Amino acid sequence: MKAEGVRLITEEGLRHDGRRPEDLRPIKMQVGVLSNADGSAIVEYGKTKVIAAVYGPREPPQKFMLLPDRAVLRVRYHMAPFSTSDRKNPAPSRREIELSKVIREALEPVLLLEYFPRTAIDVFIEVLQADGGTRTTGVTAASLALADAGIPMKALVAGVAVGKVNGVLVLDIDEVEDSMGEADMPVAGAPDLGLITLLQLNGVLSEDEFKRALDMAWRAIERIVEMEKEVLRGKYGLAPAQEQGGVEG
Amino acid sequence: MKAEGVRLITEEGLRHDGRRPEDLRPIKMQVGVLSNADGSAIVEYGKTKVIAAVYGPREPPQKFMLLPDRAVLRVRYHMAPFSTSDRKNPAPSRREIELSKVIREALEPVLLLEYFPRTAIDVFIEVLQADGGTRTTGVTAASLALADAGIPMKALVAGVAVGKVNGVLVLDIDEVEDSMGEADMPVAGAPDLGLITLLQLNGVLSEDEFKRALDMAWRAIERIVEMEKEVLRGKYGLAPAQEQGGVEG
Amino acid sequence: MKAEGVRLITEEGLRHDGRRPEDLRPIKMQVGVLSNADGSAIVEYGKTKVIAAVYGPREPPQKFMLLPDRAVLRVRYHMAPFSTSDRKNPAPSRREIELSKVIREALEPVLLLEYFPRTAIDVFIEVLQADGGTRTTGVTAASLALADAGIPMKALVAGVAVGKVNGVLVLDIDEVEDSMGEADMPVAGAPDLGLITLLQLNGVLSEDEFKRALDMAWRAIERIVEMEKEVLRGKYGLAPAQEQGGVEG
Amino acid sequence: MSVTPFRLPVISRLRREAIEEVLSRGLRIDGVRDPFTPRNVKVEVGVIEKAEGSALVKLGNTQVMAGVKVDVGTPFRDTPDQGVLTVHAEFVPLASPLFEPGPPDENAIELARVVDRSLREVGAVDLGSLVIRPGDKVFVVWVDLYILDHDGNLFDASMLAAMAALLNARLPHYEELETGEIVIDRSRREEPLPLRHRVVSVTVAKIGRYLAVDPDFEEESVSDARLVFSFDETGRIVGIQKTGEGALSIEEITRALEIAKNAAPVYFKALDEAVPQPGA
Amino acid sequence: MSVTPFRLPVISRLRREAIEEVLSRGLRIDGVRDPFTPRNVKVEVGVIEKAEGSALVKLGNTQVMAGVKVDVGTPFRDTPDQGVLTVHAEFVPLASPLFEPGPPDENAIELARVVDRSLREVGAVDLGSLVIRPGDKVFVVWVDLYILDHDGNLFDASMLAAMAALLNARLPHYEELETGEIVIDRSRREEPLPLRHRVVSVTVAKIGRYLAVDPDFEEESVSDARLVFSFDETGRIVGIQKTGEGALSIEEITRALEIAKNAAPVYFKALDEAVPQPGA
Amino acid sequence: MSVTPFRLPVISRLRREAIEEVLSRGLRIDGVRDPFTPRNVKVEVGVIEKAEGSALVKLGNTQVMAGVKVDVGTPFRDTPDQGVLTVHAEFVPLASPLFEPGPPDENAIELARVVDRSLREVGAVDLGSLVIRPGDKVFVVWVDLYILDHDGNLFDASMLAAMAALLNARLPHYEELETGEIVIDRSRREEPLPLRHRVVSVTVAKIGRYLAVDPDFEEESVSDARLVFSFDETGRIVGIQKTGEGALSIEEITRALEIAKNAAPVYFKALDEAVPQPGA
Repeated sequence: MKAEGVRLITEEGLRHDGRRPEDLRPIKMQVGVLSNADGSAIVEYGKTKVIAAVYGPREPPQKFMLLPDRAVLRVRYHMAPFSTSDRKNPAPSRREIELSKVIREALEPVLLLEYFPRTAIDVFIEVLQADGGTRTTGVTAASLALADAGIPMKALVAGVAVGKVNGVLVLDIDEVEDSMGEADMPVAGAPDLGLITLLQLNGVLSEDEFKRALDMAWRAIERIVEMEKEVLRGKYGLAPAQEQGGVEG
Repeated sequence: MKAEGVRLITEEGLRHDGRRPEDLRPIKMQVGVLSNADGSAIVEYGKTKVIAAVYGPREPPQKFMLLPDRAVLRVRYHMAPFSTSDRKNPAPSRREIELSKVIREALEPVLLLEYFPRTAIDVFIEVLQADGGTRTTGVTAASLALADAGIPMKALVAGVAVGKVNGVLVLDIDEVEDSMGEADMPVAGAPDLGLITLLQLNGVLSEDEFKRALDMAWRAIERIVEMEKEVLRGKYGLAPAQEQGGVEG
Repeated sequence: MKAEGVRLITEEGLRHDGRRPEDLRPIKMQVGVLSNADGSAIVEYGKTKVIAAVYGPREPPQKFMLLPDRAVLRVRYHMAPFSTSDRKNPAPSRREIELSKVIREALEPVLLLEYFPRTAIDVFIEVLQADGGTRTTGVTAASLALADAGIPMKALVAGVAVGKVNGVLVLDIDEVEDSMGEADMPVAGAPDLGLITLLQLNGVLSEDEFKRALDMAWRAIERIVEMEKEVLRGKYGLAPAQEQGGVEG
Repeated sequence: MSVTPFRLPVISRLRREAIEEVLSRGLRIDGVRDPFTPRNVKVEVGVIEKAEGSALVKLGNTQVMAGVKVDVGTPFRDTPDQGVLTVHAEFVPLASPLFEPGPPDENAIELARVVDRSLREVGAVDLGSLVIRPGDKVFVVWVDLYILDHDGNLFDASMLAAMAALLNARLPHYEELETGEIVIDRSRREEPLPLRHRVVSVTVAKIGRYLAVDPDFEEESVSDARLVFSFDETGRIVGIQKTGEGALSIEEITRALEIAKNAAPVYFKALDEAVPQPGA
Repeated sequence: MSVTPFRLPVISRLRREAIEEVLSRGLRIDGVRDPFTPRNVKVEVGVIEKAEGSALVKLGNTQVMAGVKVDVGTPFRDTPDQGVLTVHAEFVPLASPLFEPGPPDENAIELARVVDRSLREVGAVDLGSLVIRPGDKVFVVWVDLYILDHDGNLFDASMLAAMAALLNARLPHYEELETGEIVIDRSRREEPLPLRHRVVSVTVAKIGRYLAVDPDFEEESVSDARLVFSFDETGRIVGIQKTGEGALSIEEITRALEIAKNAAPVYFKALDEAVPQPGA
Repeated sequence: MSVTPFRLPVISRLRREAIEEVLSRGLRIDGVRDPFTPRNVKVEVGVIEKAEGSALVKLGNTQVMAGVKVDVGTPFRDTPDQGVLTVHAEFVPLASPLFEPGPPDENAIELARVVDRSLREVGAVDLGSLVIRPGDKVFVVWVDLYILDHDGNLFDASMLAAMAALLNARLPHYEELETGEIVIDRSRREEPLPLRHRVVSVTVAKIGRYLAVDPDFEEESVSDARLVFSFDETGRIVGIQKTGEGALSIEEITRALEIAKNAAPVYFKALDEAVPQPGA
């Protein structure tokens, strides 16, 4: 249940940080940022900053979890203790356990896991700074890191959250909007496949609002996947998205 | 050390719930109550309500614990968080760990485990409501669930606790009598084998009291095992014991 | 950071327990004190009392940790709950985990682990009473227990701590000196090999002080290893070191 | 760390084809249902007298028990004027050969959190009226979900059990001692727990090209993904969770929502029968 | 979850036959004892100066150390006018090749709980006199059992060690600061811990058709079951635990009680020698 | 329990010979360095705005991030007039194929404790000035080390990151409510965290007969042992840790200290460039 008394949308229809409802925050992406990992990426949505690394296909220490006909995907979403206002205890919280599952299930549909039976592909996502949208930023970072690691994928995925603030649907909500708003709907998808791979709703929406929010998320995901492609084209250099920074992102 | 000032036996020699010292609480038994388990039973001694399920013989996930010449018996006694007055933390307590062992050792003597080498037989006991005598009710439920699962047994077992309240030995004590009384002696046995399989004493008894209490328990166990047999005869229907309910037990 | 206001050295240059700076506490050693262990020893430095047991070479329960070309050494340093002023929680603390590693690395250099591939040699160290210098007393006890178990060793090791108290370097500090002093430097070594196998500094020393402290420790280690040899010569009887007790130790 | 779970063995491929085949004819593998109808559902409340509220839900062969315990505790620092609601789920090993003893795994945690959010976001429990002394003492409400028999669709059964147990719950009597300590007397049950909404969840599974409400265990095992929609009594969506390794198109999501919306009254009816609406 | 433990290998069947054969002749496998006599027992107190009380017990080759630590803490809510007694046992891996490092397993927990109940139920420690400020500050007494060498019958050795360490214990000096805080000074030991009873446990093993007191490790390993009887100094039974996978007839239980009762004075004597009865 | 770690396979013996061979010629395996020179080091502060202080250190390919969080809490009972400093290290699995998810292992714990002691023993953080209400409320300073990329010598990189993050940290604004509660407002950062010393650690590896500063991952893997020396800005030794399975002679230790002392200015310089000395 969210507080509903706070004004987060100005009379001009702008948000507390000056964005219009349908604006993304400035997005930065960089791949190949780590030397040990087979693939890696760091992605920022505004102040939210997430790093992802991929190892594999490889043999995991516990072989009992391997599958005979495909690779297992292992995903860990984890927050650095210093990423939040109050220090986050480094032991995995129930929230992190749920989000690790939700993100794994957002990535599985685009991976060709059947190419690598009896191996594991590991995706490690660390939230370095949390300012709303960490799981969706994490999906985007994981998508880039998987591509950077050369894992065969049917399509790239990206994520973004739509919120409802003071009755208005707004794209890519930050922490203030999330904590004060009426709804937070994280979505991830693969535009090239026409598929939604992650969908959650925390909050209350009418059926009509839900459909509009889903549409809003989908169009943003299309744009973010385009940015991913640009960055991968200019691999290991700074991507145009990052140089431009800004509202366009 | 129990409080000794409270009167729990009336001048007429009746207990706080109207029972005579040698009376059981109303006992209900039902088998085959779950669809997934290989065998199951729900047993009530008054307000104490325990469900038991049996799986196996089967291959457990950790094979290192298997034995070459017999099945291993795995027993878990566990209390539901809502079964007690104050919410029970669902993590296994030291008490639950001890009782799991004690109940396992109460069941082993009647099972023909050597028929199933290199397998596990699992008995899961969940206390749904705790009003005294949960471990002994659990033994009775487990006995029924094992029979329901078709596990070969030398004999049925049943359990009951004898207490000492205001200096009087009383059968099948409930929670009030347990917490206020001077002694609680849980007993389980297999009358058809003439064997006691569980025996504990929490409290203080003279040698003579102990012998009388043991005798009292034994005669009650004989009656409860008869009820078990009745219920199994009318498998999957309501047993006469349940229909009668009541003091007769 | 240590309190520096307390006088722990008298005007005559003596310590709070009457020792001179270069004196050890009375040292007692006894081997073969346990019946189950393959080797065992109990060692006392003043009031600090440590027992060590050795099992192996043997097959550990978890085979994945074995090495094809040598034995693995497994070391646990652990404190009894009653060994300290305030009761020590029996779960391994971060300190105990670090010291287990440091002691393992103090023993590895003298063991001929390559003689026993695919086995484990286990050293269990229990601090029964802690009055300063428990890790170094533990190294000495482990050295004796390893010898008692007949594990082939290149040399015996022994440990001792040097402290700085009121600006003075003092040998074999006890708990009071450790908690009030400016530095605590535990050292272990194998004189017959001319090698230091454990070295830590908690506190502040100048370069010159460090070198003098290291020299002080080395000479004491030589003496303690001699005591070990004496005890082993008189195996299972009381060693001269123990009979003499006292300051010389 | 979340790991791809073990999939059912080859036999289930044949079974999957059978399940899809009957779905293609608008039927279900149980030979009874159509894709839009939940299984028989039965809600019973007050099954555990010692709990402040309790319920047992049978949805086909799936059985979930819920117990509500009420304690006195301190509020969270950022909500000093609200009581505390906690939902916890145990997948006890008697419910399924797939469950092993141990702390809740990712599936149990996801289930509890989805139920928790569906109750919390719409304010189903009026936490504001559970304050005893603002900023200091409030009622703490535990909802414990106990899965007793797992034949699929734990989400819908658990949400129903949680809601029914909450509707069944009464606050215990409490007294404030002179020392300021709050003492509760569980033998005296007073006001019902203050609730503002009734919430149900409806799960729709995607199996190949087909959608089907309230999947049983077999259907769930071969499904690509499931969408869990939570609704309040006015039809608002108060929670969504996509779960499972597959993906859905926007068009499939819209259709699933339609199916869920149409099936919700079945659950509301079972709830209302067990705990009649006040004034009904 | 409790799991059937690994049984000793085939060789022990021969050994078992040997053990039973000597028992049939009224002897023990050690060539020294009869079935009714415990092994040599030695109790030493004050072995750990830093503990408020301590003892080392040797029962044959079995060695158990016990330490008593006393803290100041808060009473349990349901016993505001009583101190707190906690018994904890560690099966440290140096004691046996069967012990692995880790938290206490079911055997260590059972041992600690049996010792705890035998002390608690008869009121061996006078908890009522351990109150500093009723409902607020009481003495908390920790009894830590440390198994150093396991050659069978840990119950009797541990009970003796716990009792001896409690008899050896003295309460630390404490002062109440102006702030109300209680500060203890362990360097000043004052009153002995207030005790009302001396308790010992006597274990009788059933091996085939025979009963034998104080089994050593080998006897224990081949035994069907064991009965642990706890007695106070007046001969009352203050605790019983049947342990092990076998069963006993009522007649065997009665005989075991007789054997235990007759062996108890051996332990009481060892205890009294180490800590003489006041006035003795 | 500490267990001999898995050693790198046979291939590393050849590699070890190569590494020793270049060391014998006064060179390093990277073809760039000599034995006495650390890798390129870069210190960046303020990388995490939400933390009260933060730093990212790159030492060759090794990357360590440190974040400082400041809370209000209670002091330890034996130091009522001091704030609390806690150092914690996570070896997150993205940093190395050798790291698995889970609680800190012995290596992470050793690292955190060595950094902690090197800061604590010399009083690098002025804990005495972090008291809000003596004996009751103090600032609690968390230093969290996050290993992002492990190419050897985590000690030096972590110490640098911790020190830089502390130098970057500012205390949050706090207010005392009428109730006595202390409320902090992280959006208002005020005084810098009070520091009294700058500390760096310098690690010297023993590889066969050779010593080399700042080993990379390969060098570390084939090393016999490492010595970590911590220094303050005046050159005093404020901490030492020998780590690794090998041993050193006193002469080697003395030489290693010399090498470390001479390399320390490289790290101090990197630190001073990122966070200039006040008045510099």
